[in-house]
Amino acid sequence: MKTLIIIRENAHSWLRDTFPGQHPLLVRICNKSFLEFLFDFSIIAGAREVRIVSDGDMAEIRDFCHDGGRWGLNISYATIQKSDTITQINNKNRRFYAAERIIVLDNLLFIEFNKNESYTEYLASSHVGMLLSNGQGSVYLDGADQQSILEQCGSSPHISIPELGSLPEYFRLSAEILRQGSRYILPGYSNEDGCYIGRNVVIHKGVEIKKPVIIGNNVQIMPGCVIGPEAVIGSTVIIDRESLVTGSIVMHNTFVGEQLEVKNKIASGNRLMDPATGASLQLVDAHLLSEITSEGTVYEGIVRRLVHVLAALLLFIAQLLPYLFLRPFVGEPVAGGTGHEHKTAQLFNRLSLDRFPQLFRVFSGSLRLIGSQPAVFRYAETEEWPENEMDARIVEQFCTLHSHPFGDIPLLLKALLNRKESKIAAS
Amino acid sequence: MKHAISVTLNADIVYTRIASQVAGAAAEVYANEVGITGNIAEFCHAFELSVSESFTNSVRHANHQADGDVTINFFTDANGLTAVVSDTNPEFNPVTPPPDVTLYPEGGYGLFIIHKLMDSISYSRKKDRNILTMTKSAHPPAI
Amino acid sequence: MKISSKKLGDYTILSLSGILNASSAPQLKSYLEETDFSGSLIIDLELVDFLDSSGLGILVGIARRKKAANEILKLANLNDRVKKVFEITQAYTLFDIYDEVNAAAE
Amino acid sequence: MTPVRNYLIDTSFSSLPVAVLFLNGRLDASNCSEVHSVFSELLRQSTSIVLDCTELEFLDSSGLGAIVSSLRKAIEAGGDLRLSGLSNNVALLFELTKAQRLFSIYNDSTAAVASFNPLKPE
Repeated sequence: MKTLIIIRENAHSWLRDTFPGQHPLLVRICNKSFLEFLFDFSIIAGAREVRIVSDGDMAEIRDFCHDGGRWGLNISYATIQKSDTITQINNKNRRFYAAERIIVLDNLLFIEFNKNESYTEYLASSHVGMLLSNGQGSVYLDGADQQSILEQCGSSPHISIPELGSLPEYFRLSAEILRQGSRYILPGYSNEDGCYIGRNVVIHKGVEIKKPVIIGNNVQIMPGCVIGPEAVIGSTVIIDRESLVTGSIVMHNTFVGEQLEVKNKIASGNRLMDPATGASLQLVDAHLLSEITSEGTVYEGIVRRLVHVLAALLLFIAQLLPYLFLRPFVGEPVAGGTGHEHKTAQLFNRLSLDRFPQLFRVFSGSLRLIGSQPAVFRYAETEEWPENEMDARIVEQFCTLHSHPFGDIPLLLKALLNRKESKIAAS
Repeated sequence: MKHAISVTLNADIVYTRIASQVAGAAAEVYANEVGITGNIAEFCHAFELSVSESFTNSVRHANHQADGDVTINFFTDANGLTAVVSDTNPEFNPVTPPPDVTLYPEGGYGLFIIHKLMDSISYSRKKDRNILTMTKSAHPPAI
Repeated sequence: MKISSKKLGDYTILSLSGILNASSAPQLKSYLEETDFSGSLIIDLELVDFLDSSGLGILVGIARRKKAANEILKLANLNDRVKKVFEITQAYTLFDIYDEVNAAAE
Repeated sequence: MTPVRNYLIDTSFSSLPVAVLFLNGRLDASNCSEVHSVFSELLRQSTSIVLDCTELEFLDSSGLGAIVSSLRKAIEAGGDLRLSGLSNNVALLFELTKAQRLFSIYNDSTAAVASFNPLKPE
């Protein structure tokens, strides 16, 4: 038994519009790409050999699947023409067919199946020809018509093609897959029914998780949040404090702000979509909803160091004289000095001269000028509102994930400004 | 592969095979030594084909130069394996528009193939030599 | 590079083997000009283990002539390395590519 | 392009004057201060105000802040600020920030104005 997956390039345009920049079959539903669900079905049907044919560019698919080793499959690829009929596709892939029974998944995004049922006999003994179709995608059997020794087996296992041609249908199917989680192989560790948690997931205290819920990898759920029921949280996601995500999908690389309510919505990067009304909003307010850009590359590390050394140099020159002038008047930086020195010490700190000695460590490369702890200036100091260490860590988490080398300069100026207005206790 | 490898060939189309074989071998040694992610055969093929295209490109533009030569240097660094192809031809523009296959073009694929197979390409001109630097990283960023 | 051709039903099978690159491309080009390849043609690339842009250019030239003459052209037996060149240049859209020669000749 | 087009005092529906303020185009950080000034001046003439948002195409959190602070001013003045004609996109922001709980929202301005009429049963 083998599986042939036919990808038609111009199909599923609604998916390309909703999630631009991604091949439709690599879009995730319930944190798993459509293609991987098709692989699961193939494995359950006993077909380890898979060939993917397309009339379009498959570079993205090839980079994602390689030879299929990751799923214990043997994947090969071939190209077809837009006008090819099933027989032509059969002819073009004759070596792959090689007198085997072939399950052909033509222009399909998803098959509803149940991993606890057995499909091998059913598919092996059914006759060649159309098995299922919903007008857009279809499942049919091809290749050798096995004069099976098995008679037509008893009851046929559950298998169907859901309607999937719009965002509301995607949204409904996602909720359904999550509800029937036990039928599928959902990613993540599942110690109890209806709850699937990925790797490196931090769920802070006071968070309420209401099943069914699926959470991806590298996720932070801040204190006081309520997640679920029926919440799909993608990978590399931060849900900030006291926010509610219910009946919704938060796609990967998304930051959801504080005290917000994501109800029956899809949040993807800085876009919020309402499947019911089709409304879609591109949020400009990063503190509400924004995209988490991936970790900087080696290149960024080098540039960041360069930017920091240069900024430290400028700061060094600017602070040298005031530091030399004021330093003698300021005793050991003891908090709560009295009278005259107090005023000088306060001025000393407000000009951030207390940080002056640390500039040398920036030059030596052992300390960043600005960044999350440890650094001469902490990202947390660029905001006025953090009262405690937890708040500070959230700001730093947000800044680290969103920072790029040149972004550090405005942040540095903000930190200096905040300290000048001494909005922050001279810590 | 600790040291750089350097090959100098006459700008003669017959040597295209040598250029590509050396590149393929260098890639194979590097791939096995460093343990790249992804398929080694694909990595070597990418290198073999890219260097071959670059060499052919240099020979084609050498046209009437009697003693034209093409030098290929290989070295490795944090970014991966790099091939530097240099020749004595006049300046050329390494950025070519992608071939429009609907017109059934018979040429214009060479540099485009290099852009597709290599992770980074840069062109420079030094002491009236064209320098084309191509790098393929050992661990391309996963999707 | 070795080139040979034979008839299979109403198809001509052109078999290539060895390296099809800038160096060997002219040899194939002149062979094609000297021989009459009208009618349905299948090019068997099973034994071609290296194809570069020049080789591809010649095959695309054949495809253009076949399309102009409204004749059938099919390619068969492409290994992964040869397939890769067709894919990254999108040239696959110009060809009917088959796993095997006899399936192409059906 | 000022976000506030014009406003009119509509007294036909009820004994006390209801002001209808039209928002149009974009209301964001760059022009939300205009809403503050227009609104406080309007408040002197009527404390029952309807904000007609049918022409409002884009709203960001500063714009939303301006609307919420206008509500606070209206309530402090013993009146109310009601919204009408929110597009689906703009409604998304209200739902996300739970701001929709602060306002009574009507489909069109006539319904919103009518809602101020004490004679009409709620």
